[in-house]
Amino acid sequence: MRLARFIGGRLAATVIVLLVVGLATYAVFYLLPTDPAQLSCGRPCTPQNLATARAFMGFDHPWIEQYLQFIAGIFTGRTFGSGVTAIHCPAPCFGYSFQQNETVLSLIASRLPVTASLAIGASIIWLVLGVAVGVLSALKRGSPIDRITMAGAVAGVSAPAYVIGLIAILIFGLTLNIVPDNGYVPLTTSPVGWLWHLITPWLVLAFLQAATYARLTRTQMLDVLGEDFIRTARAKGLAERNVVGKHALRNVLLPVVTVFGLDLGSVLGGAILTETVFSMPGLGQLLITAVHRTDLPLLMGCTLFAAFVIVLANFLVDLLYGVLDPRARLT
Amino acid sequence: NANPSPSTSASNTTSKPGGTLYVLDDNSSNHFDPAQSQSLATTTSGLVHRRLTNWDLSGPTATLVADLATDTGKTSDNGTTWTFTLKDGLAFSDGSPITSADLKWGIERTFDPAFSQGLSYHKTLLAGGTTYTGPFSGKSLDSIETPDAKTIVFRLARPYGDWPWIVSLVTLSPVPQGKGTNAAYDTAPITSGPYQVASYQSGTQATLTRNPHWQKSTDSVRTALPDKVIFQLSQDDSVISQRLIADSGNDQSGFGYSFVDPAQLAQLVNNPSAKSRLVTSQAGAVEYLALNTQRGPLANLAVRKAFQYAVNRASFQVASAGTPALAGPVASTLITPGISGRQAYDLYPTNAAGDPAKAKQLLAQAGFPDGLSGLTLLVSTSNNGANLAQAVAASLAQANIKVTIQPQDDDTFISNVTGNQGNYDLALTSWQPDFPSANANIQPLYQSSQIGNGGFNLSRYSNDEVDAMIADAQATVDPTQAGTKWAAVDKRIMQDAPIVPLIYTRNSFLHGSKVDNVQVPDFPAYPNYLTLGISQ
Amino acid sequence: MAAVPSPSAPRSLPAALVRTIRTDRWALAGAITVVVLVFLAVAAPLLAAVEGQDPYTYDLSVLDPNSGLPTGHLGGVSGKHWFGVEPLTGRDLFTIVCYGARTSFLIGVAATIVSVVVGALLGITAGYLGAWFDRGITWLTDVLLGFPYLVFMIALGAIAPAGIPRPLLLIGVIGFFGWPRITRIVRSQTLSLRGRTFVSAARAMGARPWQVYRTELLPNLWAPIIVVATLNIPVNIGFEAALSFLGAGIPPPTPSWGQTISTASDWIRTDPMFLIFPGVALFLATWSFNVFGDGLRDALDPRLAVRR
Amino acid sequence: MSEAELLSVAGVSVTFATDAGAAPAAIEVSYSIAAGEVLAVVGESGSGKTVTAMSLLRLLPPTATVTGAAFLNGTNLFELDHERLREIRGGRVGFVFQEPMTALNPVFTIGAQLAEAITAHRRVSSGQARARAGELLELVGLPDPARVLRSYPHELSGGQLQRVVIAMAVANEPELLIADEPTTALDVTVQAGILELLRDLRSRLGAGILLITHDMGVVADLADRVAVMRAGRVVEQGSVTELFAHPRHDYTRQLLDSVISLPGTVAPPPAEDDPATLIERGDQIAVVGHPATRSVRDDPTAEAALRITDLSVVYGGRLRSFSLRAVDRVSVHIEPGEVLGLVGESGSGKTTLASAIVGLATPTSGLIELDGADLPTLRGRSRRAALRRIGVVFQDPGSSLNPRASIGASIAQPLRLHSELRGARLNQRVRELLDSVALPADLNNRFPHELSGGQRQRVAIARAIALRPALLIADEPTSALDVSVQARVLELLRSLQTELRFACLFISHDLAVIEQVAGRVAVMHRGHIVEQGPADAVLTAPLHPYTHLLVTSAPVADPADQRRRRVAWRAAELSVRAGSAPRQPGDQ
Ligand SMILES: Nc1ncnc2c1ncn2[C@@H]1O[C@H](COP(=O)(O)OP(=O)(O)OP(=O)(O)O)[C@@H](O)[C@H]1O
Ligand SMILES: Nc1ncnc2c1ncn2[C@@H]1O[C@H](COP(=O)(O)OP(=O)(O)OP(=O)(O)O)[C@@H](O)[C@H]1O
Ligand SMILES: [Mg+2]
Ligand SMILES: [Mg+2]
Repeated sequence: MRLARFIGGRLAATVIVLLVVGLATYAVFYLLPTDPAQLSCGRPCTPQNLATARAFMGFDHPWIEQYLQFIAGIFTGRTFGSGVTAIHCPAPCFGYSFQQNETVLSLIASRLPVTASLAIGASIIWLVLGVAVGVLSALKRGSPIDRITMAGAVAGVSAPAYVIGLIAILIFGLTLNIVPDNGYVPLTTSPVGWLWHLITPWLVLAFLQAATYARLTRTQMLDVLGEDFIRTARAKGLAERNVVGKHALRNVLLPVVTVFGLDLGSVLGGAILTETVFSMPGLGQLLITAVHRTDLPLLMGCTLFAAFVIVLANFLVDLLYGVLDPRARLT
Repeated sequence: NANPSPSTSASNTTSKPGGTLYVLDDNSSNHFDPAQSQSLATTTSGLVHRRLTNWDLSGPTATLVADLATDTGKTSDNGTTWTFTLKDGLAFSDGSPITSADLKWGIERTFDPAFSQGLSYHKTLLAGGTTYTGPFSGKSLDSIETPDAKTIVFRLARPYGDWPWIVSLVTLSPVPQGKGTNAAYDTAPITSGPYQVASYQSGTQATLTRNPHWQKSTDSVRTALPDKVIFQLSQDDSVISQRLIADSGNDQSGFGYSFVDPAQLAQLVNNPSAKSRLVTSQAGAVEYLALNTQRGPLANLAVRKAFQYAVNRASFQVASAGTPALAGPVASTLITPGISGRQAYDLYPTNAAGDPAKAKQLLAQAGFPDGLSGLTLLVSTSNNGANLAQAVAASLAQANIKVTIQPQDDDTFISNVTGNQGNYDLALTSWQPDFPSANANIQPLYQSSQIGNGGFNLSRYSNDEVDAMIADAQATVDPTQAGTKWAAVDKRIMQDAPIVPLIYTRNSFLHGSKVDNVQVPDFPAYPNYLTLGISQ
Repeated sequence: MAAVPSPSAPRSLPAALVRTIRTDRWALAGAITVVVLVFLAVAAPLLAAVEGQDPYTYDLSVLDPNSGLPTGHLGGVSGKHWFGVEPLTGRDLFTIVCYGARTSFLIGVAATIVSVVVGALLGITAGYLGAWFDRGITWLTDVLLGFPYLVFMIALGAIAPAGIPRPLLLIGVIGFFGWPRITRIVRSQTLSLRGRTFVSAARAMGARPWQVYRTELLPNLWAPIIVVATLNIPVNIGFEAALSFLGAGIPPPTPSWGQTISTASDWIRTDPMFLIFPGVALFLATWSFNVFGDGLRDALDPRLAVRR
Repeated sequence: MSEAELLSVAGVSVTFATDAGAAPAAIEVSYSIAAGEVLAVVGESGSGKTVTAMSLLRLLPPTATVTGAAFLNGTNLFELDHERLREIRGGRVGFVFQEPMTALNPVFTIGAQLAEAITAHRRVSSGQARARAGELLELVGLPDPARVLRSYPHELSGGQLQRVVIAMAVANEPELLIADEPTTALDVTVQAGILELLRDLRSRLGAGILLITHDMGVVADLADRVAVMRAGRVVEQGSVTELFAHPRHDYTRQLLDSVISLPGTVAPPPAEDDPATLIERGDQIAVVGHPATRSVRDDPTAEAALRITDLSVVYGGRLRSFSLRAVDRVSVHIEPGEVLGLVGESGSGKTTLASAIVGLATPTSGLIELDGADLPTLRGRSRRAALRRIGVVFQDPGSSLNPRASIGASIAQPLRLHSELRGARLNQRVRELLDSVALPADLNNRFPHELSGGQRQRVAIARAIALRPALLIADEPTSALDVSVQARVLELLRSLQTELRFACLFISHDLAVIEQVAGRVAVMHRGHIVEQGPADAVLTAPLHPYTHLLVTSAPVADPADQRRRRVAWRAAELSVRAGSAPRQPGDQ
């Protein structure tokens, strides 16, 4: 059946995407002048130490070979070193971070909830907010509301995320003292605390992202509102709320959900700045650490995971097209 | 007292034991496995691990004191064989007694590639160390002898006067024999210090609680006042500062792990309360501009001398902390203040603002009447290096020396400057010695063996005479003798002007109102965790 | 009346531009702002000369000796320094902003153009042709979106041959990583257009694909394209700043808005003006492009073409 | 205005702001409808019928300025607040839009949109609403309502959509029904059914009906009074008999004169019930059995311009929905210079057949040969070359024009694509074309949405003939044209015909028009061609029952005569219905 084949094809493609991204990561990484072994060599670093460290971490093979080992590891698991001190990384092994002394998989698993909480919460806010504002300014085209929301949106995109976050902390966290100024509490430990810690990051992230949605919705809305079927909807005696909120909106959503897929995907891969400012131990921070400490295995893990989420999001969006607009059905 | 800084007043209020100390840390993880730790003897790891010797930072210069050992070590043969004896009544956090065998094991363990990230000065010094690969394969390192449970003897490959300093490094802490086989040890070590790791979530928080088996009586360096120490990990620098300035809730008994950056310092100027909780060292690591002595014009001594005058240290001070008072004094020596044996001198006297005219003139004499151009200046983007580099570049421009700045990600920078090509002209960086000896200040940076291969001889300075002097000084056991020798090396090197010393960087730290006795000595220019207290 | 489209041509972009300027006050304001900013950039040396400053020389005399902050109010705004000076260095902020405009405009706009052109073309093609081509493009976008560009940039900073001028490199790189997003947006819209009768009609008339793009699809895609394009500019400017922090950006001391802003971010408490001047400049740039984009969009939309 | 009046329109004027300045569309229009009365508004295409009607419910775009007053039971519609207006829209006043194909939201199913029309005015569960929607579809005579409810607009035929729109308008049994060209896309049998429905609405509920139409037959059939519009003004009003008998205004006269209709008498089909055989009479040939299960054979001559052999088009079903044979093993051909009229039931596959020829629907089997070359298999240059020689008028002119291209541009498009004409000479040609379809040159810069239905349709025609095609495919090209303009267009076609000798596939529901233009006629029913032969033969002496039904159902433009025909038709219709269980077009 058509749909099944479509999905199958996409999944296959996804796997290839991941393979390629992984390969790219390795390749790029070896373009860097940095030597990961150097960092776990200690100071002062004698050539012998360097050599042993390199061998132990498995960096002594050509990178393409290492990549293959990495792939193999996913299915067979891996062991680094030998004897009692050997480090085991059970299948599926996405590498082992020698600097964090933990398997990449467990690291990512431990950070995912944070980023997920952040991303999902924020994305809902920015979607609703953005679209609502967009619709509003479309209906009130040229009015002060339109101009103001536009200015707001522009501020959102052009303001440096870091500053917004800092200001938010200064105001809500330190001055008014109504929300915690940083950190993260797992939902399981305390739902209230979870919400409380996330509320500011959510709003900040949403503010930074909402612009695209507001502007896209607005412009598309203006297009659709002129269509004949809107007239029909009115002639049916539908309340304006339904005419706009249902008939028009549905015709606007295609590009909007597309952007949503892209943004959600990338934020789920790690909202670096927000996580840093609010010191939330999420994937973004993990990634940054990996980059700054040239922790290749961790880098691999983070990159692959991010890629996976993005591809997945895009895929779901593509499936959604058909639902939103039968003419755009891809299957 | 070393630092007449606001905090010393606080240090006088003798604070009682108890309370929880919060460390606001911008790192995302901590190493508690001694073998993997590179931290200073007096910071994080110092709270959980003890070594044979330790540092006393209360004086103007750091001095060596006994910790687990009864004394700071004896050598029978001018520094090749060193013998230490353990105190009585020492115990690990698991209750087992600390024996010389545990110490041996702990040190041997550092040779295993799985745990080789820590400081490794000892690996080349101990006889047979270069080929030894750790105890887990069953082999032991014969150059460490434990005639009895209390005595430990080290045989070195060559005479080395600073060995007592080496054994003060966190890496050489005891580990119960046979323990610490796997990575888990990093987050749940068996400790000898006053604290043990109660819980550790990477990226979030590490909690230290008291080690019931540690006895104050056996420990002269640690006051161990707080009941609990909590490291809040991966915090954002500016946020840390803002929290400490706000000084509310737990932050009152917290302090910032990392330097307060210029912007925040400026914020403190008219905030007396916060200002009173800022501690600034009197000196610190030397910030310097390395001149690649193997590149074009820079190979020419006269040119290098010209640099000494060209640089405007005043604007550098401002660029690094807004005011000289916070930035640190102008530097002229290689050995930093706070290290015994240092002799102050200045071979190239000039005022802080530099002397472009003289620089030009020197360049002209050196055969570059219309200055230099196209020099590359490497700098790490971390710790606003790029801005500092701009200050330097701007002042050099005054003397017709045109440089192009190449800011690089920290790792890239390190591997470029410590790599073998050395395709750069200038590099801007600073050096924090690993232990308070002139040796650690000079040898890693100027011995010809340290060029490339990950060595930190950034100016690629190679001078046999100097190498010889260094070897001789290292072999000297008597501290004062050694001191004078090192001072001589210092001067000798500066005659060749391989670097331009800029400032002895002062580090500033903020702390909450309840944190007592925050001392930031000249060396190491970090708060001494071991003596911090919380006022109830 | 130039505003009215020539008889047998679709409402063309140039015509629309003229019309926008004429009819839409706000769009006009936007256009003027753009012009002013561009003037700032182009005439930077001139303006600097007029003010008698340059963005490079340090001047400690205008700094407060016990904080490094600018002396005087509003970050040291004065006849000598119109926007005040930079803390810690005493460099003139006005000239920094002017010269910064050069870098940032060049990179922000040029990179945007690159990614919009590439993105729109591939997006339309993928959406319209569908089938294997669409699958190919989708796959490619997925790869690029998942690409570890953070490391890539560092690597770039470390190994980029000095031969290539940095701005060019940045435009290329930023533009390159920018297109997949635009492609996906344009594609999504094309997918629903593809099924419309007038597109089929064109096909039935024997129009080549590119003719369909030009006359049928593109005119109906301007609206979203304009939006994403205008919103892309500040993002790219910020991107440049991020890159320079990874060592892959425009090397200092060459000023750029992005870098100035990210430095100034730390000073938000102590010297807000340091952030506000370049910040407002960036805001204005974005804003102007957006309002102008809106005006353009309206001018291109026959249904709204006539103002009420 | 007297209290009896249900609706009274008092001096309504509508002016549009366009690029070229203000364009008056309706000027001082006044008419009124009493309860239970049908007012037919006829008149020139572009004369303001639709605009006036829309202004009543305030449905015009913001570029329109409306003056005057319109009273519904004494309340002025122009002064109502939004909530009250909302109640009236779709509740007390139903509206059937002229162009059904653009009137429905492409992203919602028919079911959803119908149900919504009900729930907007009644407190009913969504279940009940859907059930009611089903009934409504039955009411408007749509086969297999279940499928239609599930379908999206683009999956339905023009006539099916039109019936959906009608169902939507009558959903809440309105007091006033405004029906703008409600039957243009319907074959006469279905049309007759719809007219029945309207009549019932009037008699049962005493609803008033404002009927805008070009079909004088329909007027004669349904209307009590008639208003004639021209150039934005009402030029004449009167009772239907009155006006048909002695038209006063000469435009009215001209209108009535240009009315064409079939020759009166129709011979009944011969009784024959062996489905295996074909009945032949001269060139006329038909299948036996109703509903038919196969198509008649086709014996093309050598130099046929277009030859279609055993063509089938199957619309693949979406998830869980069955596939549908819209065209089932059909064979036809068209000689050069010949016009083949294609008539048949709404939804029988005419448009599908047409779109298969121009490659918009992919044939599942069969050949489509243009001068010997099989179109679907052609690629690239040769394909474009072939298409260059085909002109198409789509059934739905509205959506076949690029909303962002000016009329001029749309007409110029084929010329730009396939000719060297540019600049002034191009504009010149465009003007000629506009003129040839009786459109003023100043529409050149307008955009599609700024035109009337008929004007759009003529634009589509102009575009189709721009390149003097060798094959013209015209799908309902005159459905929205008033008889006088229609006459001109047919004249145009005929002249081009003689001049260029192009072949033409002429799809229409208006048998009279077919009779005028077509040499041969093919009759489609549920995906099959059930009969074909010389036009006059087929239309006067049909061989297939469906054809017969078709011919007898066609209304004539004479009130009295039409009343008689209606009675006859009812009888015939019943008999046929009895003969055929309602069955989905060729699903197997
Ligand atoms: N939105 C608009 N803007 C400008 N002019 C318009 C607009 N809509 C309609 N017109 C013009 O108003 C006039 C009346 O249009 P209307 O649709 O009422 O004609 P009509 O009588 O319905 O013709 P037809 O029988 O062809 O549908 C036409 O000349 C048309 O060009
Ligand atoms: N895209 C589609 N998907 C599924 N079914 C379709 C599609 N298009 C048309 N159909 C169905 O195919 C049948 C034939 O449609 P077609 O448009 O050819 O009818 P038609 O003869 O043109 O009718 P009308 O005279 O009303 O225009 C109809 O039942 C219609 O519902
Ligand atoms: Mg009309
Ligand atoms: Mg049709």
